[in-house]
Amino acid sequence: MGKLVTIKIDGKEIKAEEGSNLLQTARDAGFDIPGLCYYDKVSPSGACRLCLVKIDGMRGLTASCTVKVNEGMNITAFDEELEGHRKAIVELLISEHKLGCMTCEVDSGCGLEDLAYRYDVTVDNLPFPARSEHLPVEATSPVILYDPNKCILCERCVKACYEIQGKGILSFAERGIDTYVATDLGGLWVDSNCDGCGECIQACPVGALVEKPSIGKARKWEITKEETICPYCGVGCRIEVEKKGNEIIRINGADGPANDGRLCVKGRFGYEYQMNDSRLTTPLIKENGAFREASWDEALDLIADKFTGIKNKYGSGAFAGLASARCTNEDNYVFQKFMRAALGTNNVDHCARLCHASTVAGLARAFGSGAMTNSIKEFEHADCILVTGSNTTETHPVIATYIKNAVQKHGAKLIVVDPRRIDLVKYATLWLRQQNGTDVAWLNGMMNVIINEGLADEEFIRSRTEGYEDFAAVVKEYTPERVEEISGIPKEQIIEAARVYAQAENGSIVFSMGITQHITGTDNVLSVANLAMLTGNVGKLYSGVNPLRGQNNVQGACDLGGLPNVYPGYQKVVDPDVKAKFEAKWNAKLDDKVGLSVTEMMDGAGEGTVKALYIMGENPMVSDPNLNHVEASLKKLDFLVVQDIFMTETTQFADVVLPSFSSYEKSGTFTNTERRIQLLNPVLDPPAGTRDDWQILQDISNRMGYKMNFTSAEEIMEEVADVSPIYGGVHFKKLGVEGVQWPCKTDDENDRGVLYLHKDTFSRGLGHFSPVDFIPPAELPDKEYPYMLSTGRILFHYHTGTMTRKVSALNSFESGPYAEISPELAETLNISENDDIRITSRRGSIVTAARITDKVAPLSVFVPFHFAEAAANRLTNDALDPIAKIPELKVAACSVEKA
Amino acid sequence: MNLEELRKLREKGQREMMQRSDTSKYRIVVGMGTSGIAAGAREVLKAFIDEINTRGIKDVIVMQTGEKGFSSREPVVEVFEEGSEPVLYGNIDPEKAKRIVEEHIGKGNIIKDYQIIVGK
Amino acid sequence: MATVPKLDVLICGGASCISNHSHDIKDKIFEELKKNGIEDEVRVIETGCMGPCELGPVMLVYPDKVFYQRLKPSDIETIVSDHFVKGRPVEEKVLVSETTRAIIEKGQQDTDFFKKQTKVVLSNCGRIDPENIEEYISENGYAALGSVLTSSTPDEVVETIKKSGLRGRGGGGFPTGRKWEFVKNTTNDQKYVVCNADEGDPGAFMDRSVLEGDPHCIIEGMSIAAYTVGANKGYVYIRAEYPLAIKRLEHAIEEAREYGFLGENIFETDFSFDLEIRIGAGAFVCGEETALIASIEGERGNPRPRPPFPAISGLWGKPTLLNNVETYANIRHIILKGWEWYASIGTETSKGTKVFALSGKIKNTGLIEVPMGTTLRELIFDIGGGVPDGKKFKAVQLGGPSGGCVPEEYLDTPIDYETLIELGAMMGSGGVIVMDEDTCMVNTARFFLDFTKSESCGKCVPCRVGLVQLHALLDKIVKGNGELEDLDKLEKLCYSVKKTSLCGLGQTAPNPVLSTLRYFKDEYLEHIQDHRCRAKVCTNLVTYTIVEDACRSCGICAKNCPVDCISGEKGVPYVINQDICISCGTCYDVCPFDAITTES
Amino acid sequence: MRIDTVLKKYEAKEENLLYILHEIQDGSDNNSLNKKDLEEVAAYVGVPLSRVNGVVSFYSMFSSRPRGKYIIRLCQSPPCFIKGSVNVYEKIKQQLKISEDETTDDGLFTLEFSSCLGVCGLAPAMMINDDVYGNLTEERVVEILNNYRNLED
Repeated sequence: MGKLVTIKIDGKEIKAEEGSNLLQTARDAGFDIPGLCYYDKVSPSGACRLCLVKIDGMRGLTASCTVKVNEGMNITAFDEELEGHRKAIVELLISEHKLGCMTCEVDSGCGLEDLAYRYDVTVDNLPFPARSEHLPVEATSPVILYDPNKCILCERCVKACYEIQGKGILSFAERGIDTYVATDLGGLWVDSNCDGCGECIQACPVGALVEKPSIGKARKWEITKEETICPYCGVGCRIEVEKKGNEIIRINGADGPANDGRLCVKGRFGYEYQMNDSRLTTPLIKENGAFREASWDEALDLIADKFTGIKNKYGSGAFAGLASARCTNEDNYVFQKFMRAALGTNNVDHCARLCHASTVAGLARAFGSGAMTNSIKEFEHADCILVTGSNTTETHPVIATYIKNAVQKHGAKLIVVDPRRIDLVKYATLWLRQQNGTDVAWLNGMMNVIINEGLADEEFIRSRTEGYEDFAAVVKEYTPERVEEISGIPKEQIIEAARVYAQAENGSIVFSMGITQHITGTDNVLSVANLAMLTGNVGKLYSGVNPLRGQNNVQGACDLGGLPNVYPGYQKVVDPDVKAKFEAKWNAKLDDKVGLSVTEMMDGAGEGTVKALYIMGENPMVSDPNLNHVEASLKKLDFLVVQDIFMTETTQFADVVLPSFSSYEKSGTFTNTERRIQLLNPVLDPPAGTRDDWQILQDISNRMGYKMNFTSAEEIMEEVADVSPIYGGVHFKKLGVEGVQWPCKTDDENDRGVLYLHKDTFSRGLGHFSPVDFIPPAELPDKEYPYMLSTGRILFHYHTGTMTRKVSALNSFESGPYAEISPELAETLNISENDDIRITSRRGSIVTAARITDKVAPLSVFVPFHFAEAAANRLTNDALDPIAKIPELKVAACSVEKA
Repeated sequence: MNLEELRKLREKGQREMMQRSDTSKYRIVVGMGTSGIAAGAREVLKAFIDEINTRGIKDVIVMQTGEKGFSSREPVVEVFEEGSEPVLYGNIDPEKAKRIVEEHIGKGNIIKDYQIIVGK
Repeated sequence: MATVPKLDVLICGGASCISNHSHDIKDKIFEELKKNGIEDEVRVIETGCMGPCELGPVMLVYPDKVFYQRLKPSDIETIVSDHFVKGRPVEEKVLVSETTRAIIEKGQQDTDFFKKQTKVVLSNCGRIDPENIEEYISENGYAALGSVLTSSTPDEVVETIKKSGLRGRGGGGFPTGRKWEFVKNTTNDQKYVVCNADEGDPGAFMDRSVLEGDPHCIIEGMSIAAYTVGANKGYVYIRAEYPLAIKRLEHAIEEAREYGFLGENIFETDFSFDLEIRIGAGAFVCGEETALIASIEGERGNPRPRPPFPAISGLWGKPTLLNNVETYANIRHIILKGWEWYASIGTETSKGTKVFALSGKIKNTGLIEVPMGTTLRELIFDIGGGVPDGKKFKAVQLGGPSGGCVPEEYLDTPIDYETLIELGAMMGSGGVIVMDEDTCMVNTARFFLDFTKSESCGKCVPCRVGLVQLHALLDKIVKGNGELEDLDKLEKLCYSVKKTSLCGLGQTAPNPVLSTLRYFKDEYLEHIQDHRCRAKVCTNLVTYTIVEDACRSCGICAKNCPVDCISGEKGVPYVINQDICISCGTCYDVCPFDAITTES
Repeated sequence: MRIDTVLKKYEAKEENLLYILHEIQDGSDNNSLNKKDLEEVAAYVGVPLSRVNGVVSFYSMFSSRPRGKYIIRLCQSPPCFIKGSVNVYEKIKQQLKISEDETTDDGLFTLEFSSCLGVCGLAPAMMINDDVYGNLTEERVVEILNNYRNLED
C-alpha cells in the first residue's frame, strides 16, 4: 500500500493511494465514469476516450484510465461538456456496431449496450447512418467466436492474450476503420496457435468474443453464478460457474489466489462431461462377467461381507487401496482412515507414486519437506527461472502464464532444460536439450561451473547447510566436457546456464515429471535441491525448488496420508509415538509397517498376496506403467471395488462399481501445488443415486464394524486439524477465497500459513547436500529397440481422459492418440504425417498416428498417455526408483515401423 | 578530434575551396535533392560530365549539392566562376546542359534564357 | 561578367504555348537580337505557364510591362527592331486587359523572390556537397558542438536555447529550451534524443531537403541536445519514402564517426554519443511523437496516451527528447551566433526564421525561409509569385491536414504560432498550399478527411469512427445530397473529435472542415441549397451543355462519352442527354472547339 | 536473397523488425513478404506472429500479397491533389488497367498510394520503386511507364 493522498473529484475529497489508477479510484469512490477499454488486469490503452476527465493544470481532456493519482489533483468527472462528448463517442460506436442485441449472447451484460441506454443512443436518433455492410464472422475456432462487427477495438482481448496469458496470438491487423482483431499472421482462427484458453472472451466488454459452446444456451438473466475450484490440474484455479438450473452454461476465471481470474482451455471449456449421459448413477455389481444395477444397500453389504471374509481368511495384508488425487482432502482422509483403521493395513497409495514420489522422498531428505517451496505468483517476479522436465504450458497452463509474464514484463531470464522443444523454449534465454535421463549429469555440470567460477553462495552454504564437502567432491568430477559427453548438451551452454542461474538475484527452479519419473528420480530431485542450496536460492521470496504437482489434489492426497509410509501430515507409520497417537485418536489397532506402493500392489495382486483392491477415482488401467502387467494383476484379484463418476478402463475389471460425486458437486477442500488449501463449493446438485466418496467409505466402514460418524466435510477437516499439525490451523470457516498454505498450525484467523518454506531454517534444520552420481536409465535404445520413447500430457486432455474425452470442445482440438516423431525419423522410415505407425517396446505394442515435428529430438518418440486405445503405458518401463518406487515412465527403448 | 584540429580542418577546407577555383576555372554544381532528381537532375549531371569529357575540358569540376528550394525550376544548376557572381540556371535538361558547357564554360557566355530570373 | 540587361523578355514556356511553337519564337528572338547586336541588353527567359493559354504563345517585356499575344515567328523581327531597339511596342500584337495587367503585375513580383528571405536553416542547402563532411566543416560545421562540449554546461545550453525563443518547428511550437530542460532534469541512467524526420504535413518537405542537403547540421544539433539532456544514444526516424535522405544521412553518420564527432569522448571530453537511423514504412501517423516512438521500437505506429510524456517516459520507457529536423537544424546557428541574434529575428512570441514549403496553385513552388512575422501575402505573392495562369487566389492551406484554410482577407496577418491558431490554421511543419478559384472548398475539406481517415491508426474511437462519419457527411454534401442540418452535425462532431481524440492526428483532423466552414460557409450552403459548386469540381453538381453556336458537329464528344449520352449528326449541333450524363467532363476535355460549357 | 543473410545483419531485437521486413521485401521476387519469411522473422526477433502481422498490415509499404516488380506509389498529398493527381491516377489506371492496390497481369506494376512523397513543389508526383517523378502530366506518365516497359523488352 503506497502513501495515501487527497484528491478532489467534482468537489468531493477522496483519499487514494498515490500512483493508483485514477479511473479505478474514481469508480471505487462511486463516480461511475464510463469506459470500455479499461481492464484492470492489463495496461491501460486510453483508446475508447469515454473516461475523459478534466484535470486542473493539464491541457485539454485526459483519459482517466491512463492517469496515476497524485496529491492534490482536482478533477472534473462530470459536466455538460464531458457528458456531451461521451454521448458523441457512444453514438460513434453504435454507428459502427452491429446491433443484434436481441440475439446477442451478452445482451444485458454488455458494456456498450449499457452506455447506449445511459446516454439514450438508439438507431433512430443516431446523427449518422449506422454501418450497413457486415464483415464475415470468424467462427472457425472450436471454442471462440469473433464477430468483428460487434468489436469496438478496445484492445482488451489483444492485451489479455499477451499481457496475461503471454501468448500474443491476437493482434490488431490493418489500421484505421479497417482494423480488426486477427490471429497469428491473419489466417483462420482454427489454423492459428490459439489454444482456446478464452482469456480474450473474458476480457471482451461486448459480444464480439463469445464462448462457442455456450451460444444459444441461456440468456444472462436466466443464469446464476457460483464460485468453486477447477477440477483439473494442480494449479487450483478459482472458477465462476454460470448455470441455468443444474446445467453449466459457461465457466469464467474468478479471482483466486493462484490464478487471478486466469484459466486454461480445460478450466473454461472442459465441463461438458458433467452433463454426459453415461454418468454412473447407480451401484453396479458384476455377475457372470456382466454388470447389473444394484441398490446401495446391496452393493455396500456385499463389499462389507467380502472384505470381512478376506480379512478373516488372509489378514489385513491382503488389502490394498488406491486413494485419489482427484478427490477432496476429506475423501482421502476417510479413505486412508478406512484402510488403516477399519482394514488394518498401510497398503494405501495413489497415483502420486507415479508422479512425485521421488520429489517427496528427495526434498524430504534435502529440506525436510516434500512440497513446492514457494508460491505460484512468485514466479512472475523471479529474475531467473530454470524449468526442467516440465512442459508447463501444457501441464500447468496458468502457472506457465506467470513464467511468461516474468520474461515478457519483467525481463526475467528463462532457462529450459528439456529433450523436447516445448512451448516455453520460445520464451527462453537458453534451451539445453539433454539426452533423456541424464539430469544428474547436467545438474552436476552446472554446479561444477558454479563452484569453479566462485558463484556459489558461501555464506548460505556455511550457515544453512550440511554435507557440502562430500557433495562438492562428487561434483568436481563433472566437468562441462564430461557432462557434454553424457548429456549431449554443449559445454558452453552448461557454463552459460550456470552463470545465468547463479548470478540471478532470485533464481527459481521449476520441475515436474521429466525429473521425477526415472529410476534416478530421487537422485534427480536431490541434485535440484543441491543446486538451489549451492546458490542460496531457497528460503526466500521469488526463488526456491518448485515441483509442480499434476492433479487438482495430488498434494492433498499426499498430505492427508494417501501414502503407505505416512499418516496425515507426513507422520511416519514406523514411528511408534506417531502410531500410538493415531491408535488413540482413531481408537484402532494400526499396522506398524510401511505398506505397499502402487506398483508393489500390482505385483502383489499378480503374485496373489493382495486379494482385494479398493480404488477411489483412479484409473490405473491407463495411468500405470506396463499396462499388460497391470491388466493381468487386476484380473487375478479376488475382489475389486472402484468408485468413480464414469465407467473407465479400470471399472471393467471391478466386482463392484460405486457412483460418486463430481468436483462441481462436492463440498470439501483441495490442496493445490503451492500447498494452498482451498474450499470447494458444491455449485451443482449431484445426480440422484450418487453418493459422495467419503460417505460411501464411511458406510462400508460402519457396516464392517469400524464406526465413523462424520456428517459433513467440515467435520472431517476438524479431525484432520486435530491429528495433523501442518493442517492444525485449517478450518473451513477460515478458508474464504484466499485459503491457507500449509504449514498452518494455529487457529488464529491471521495465520494464513506459509508463502514460502524454509525461511531462516529448513524444516529439517540444516539443508542437506547429497553427493549424487550419474546413473544411466534402466533401458536405453539398442539395436532391437533403437529409439527413445517418452510420454507425457498434452494441454487438451487430462490424465486418463475420463472427463476430457467427453468434452467435444476439447476433442475438436485433439481427439485421439498420436505419436510425435522427428522429420529425420519420418524420412528414414518413410512415414508421412498421420500415417499409422506401430511402436513396440519390450512390454507391449501400440498403433497410432504419426505426427511429424521438430519438437522431439531426431531419434526420439513422444506419446501422450491419455488415450487408452493407444495407451503409451503399454510400452513404458516399470523399472523403479529404489527409494521412491516411482517407475521410469520417461525413458524406454522402442522400435517404430509403418503399420 | 579537438577544437584545434577542427580549426585546422576548417581552414584547410576553406583553402581548398579557394584552391579549387585556382585549378578549375569553373565549378558546376547540380542540385541533387530528391526534387532535382525527380525533375531529371541525374540525367543533367551525367550530361555535364559526358559533355565535358567529350570536349576534353580540363578546368571545370562538376559537383553535387542539395536542393536550393526552387522546386518549380528544378533541375537547378549553379555555375561558379572565380571572381564572378555565380550564375543560377533553372529547368535544365541534358540538352541545355550541353549548351551550358558549350556556351558558358566553353565560350564564357552566360545563357540568359536558362537563367533563373528571380533574385539578384 | 554579365552586364545588367536593359530588358527582360519572358516567353511563356507553358505546355500550351510550347505546343503553339513558342520555342520557334524564342529561337527567332535570339536570332534577331544577335542580328541587332543587343544580345547583352536583353535577357530572355522562358517561364512557366502564364495562364491565358488561349492567347498563346505569349510574351512579356519588362520593365515596359508590355504583353504580346498570339505571336508568330514572323512577328519577331519587327518587335525586336521596333520595340527592343527603338522602344516602340508593336501595338497590333499587344493586348491590354484585366488579365494581362494581372499577369504583368505578377511577373514583376518574380524578382521579389529573394528579397524577403533570410536563410538560416537552409543556409547550406544547395550550397555544399552533402556527402562531404569537410565542406560542412568549412562552413563552421561542428564548431558549435566543439564549443558547447568544451566550454558550456548543460544548464548554460538550456539557458541559451530558452533565451533564443526557439520553438518546436514540427507543429505545436512548444518552447524547445523548456523541453530540453524537462529531459535534462529527469534522473535516469539512460536517456535518448530522437529526431522526428517523419515529415509532419504532406505538403511540407523542408525536412527532407535539409537531410539531403545538409545532414551534418542535424547530427550536430542532436549531439548538442544529447550533451545537454544527458543522453548517449540518438535515433533519427525517417520515412521510407525518402531513400535519398536516408542514404545521405547514413553517409553523414559514417563520416561523423570517422572524424570523431560521434562515438566515444567527443572533442576529447567525457561526452559520448552515437546515432542510429530508424526508417518508417508508410504511416503518416508516425509523425506523432508517441506513435513514432512505438514505430522505433518496432511496433505498429499506434500513439500512446500522454501523460506520461516522452520527456519522462518515452523510448523503451526512458526519458526521451524529441524534436524535429528543422528544430535541430537551428541549434548550431543559435550556439554560434548567440541567442541575442536569434531572438532579434521574428515576432514577440515566435522567434527566428521559418522554412515554408510553397506548393499548389502558386508560381514559385519550393522552399523558402523567412523571418517569423512575414505576412502570408508576402509569402504567397512577393516570394511565391502568386497564383499562376491568371487564376484568382481563393485560399491558402497551412499546416496540411492538421491545419486550416485561410482566405484572402487575412493574408496580411504576420505569421507566427499564435496568429495562425487564431485564424483556425496552424504552423504545422510549414506547408503552404495555395488554392485558386478552381478549388472547391467543400471538396477540399472532404479530401483532407479522406486523407486523415485513411491515415488514422484506428486506436481511438473518435478518430477512427469520427473521421469516417465526418467524411461521409462531406461526401453527402459534395454529391449534392446535403441537408442544412448536416452543417450542425459536422460542426458538433468536429468539436467532439478534436477534443476527445487520443493524439494530434485526430485532435487536428477536423481543422480543415472547421476552417472551411468558418470562411467558406457560403460554398457549403451553395452545395446544399443550390446544388451548385462554383469551382465546378463536384461532378454531381455540374451540368455540361453544348453551345449550339460553337458546335461544329465533329462528333468527337459523342465518340468519347463513356455512357453514350451525346447524340447528333453532321451539320446539326450535338446534344447531351442530361438524364444519362454522369458529369464526367470527358466531352469538355476533348472538344476541340470549346463548345461545351459547364454550369453548376 | 536468403532470409538468413538478412537476419544475420540485425540483432535479434524487436526494434529491428521494420528494417528486416524492408530488406526481405526488397529482396523478394515479388515485392512482398510471404508467410514463411514472416514466421522466421517472428521467431528470430522473438515476437509473436500476430505482432509481425500487426506491423506488416499497419504500414502501407509492406505487403503480404505478391506485388509487381515495380511499385508505383502515387502521391496523395494535398498539393498533389490540388495539382491534379486524380488525372494522373486515371491515366495510370487507363494505361495499366489496374486500380489502387492492384497488380498488372504481367506482374510488372503494382499501383499504390502514398501519403506524401515530399516533392510537393513538383506536384503531382509519383515514385516507382526508389525513383521519384515530379511535374507529372498525363503525357509524362505514359512516357515514364513506357520506359519501364521497355526495360523489360
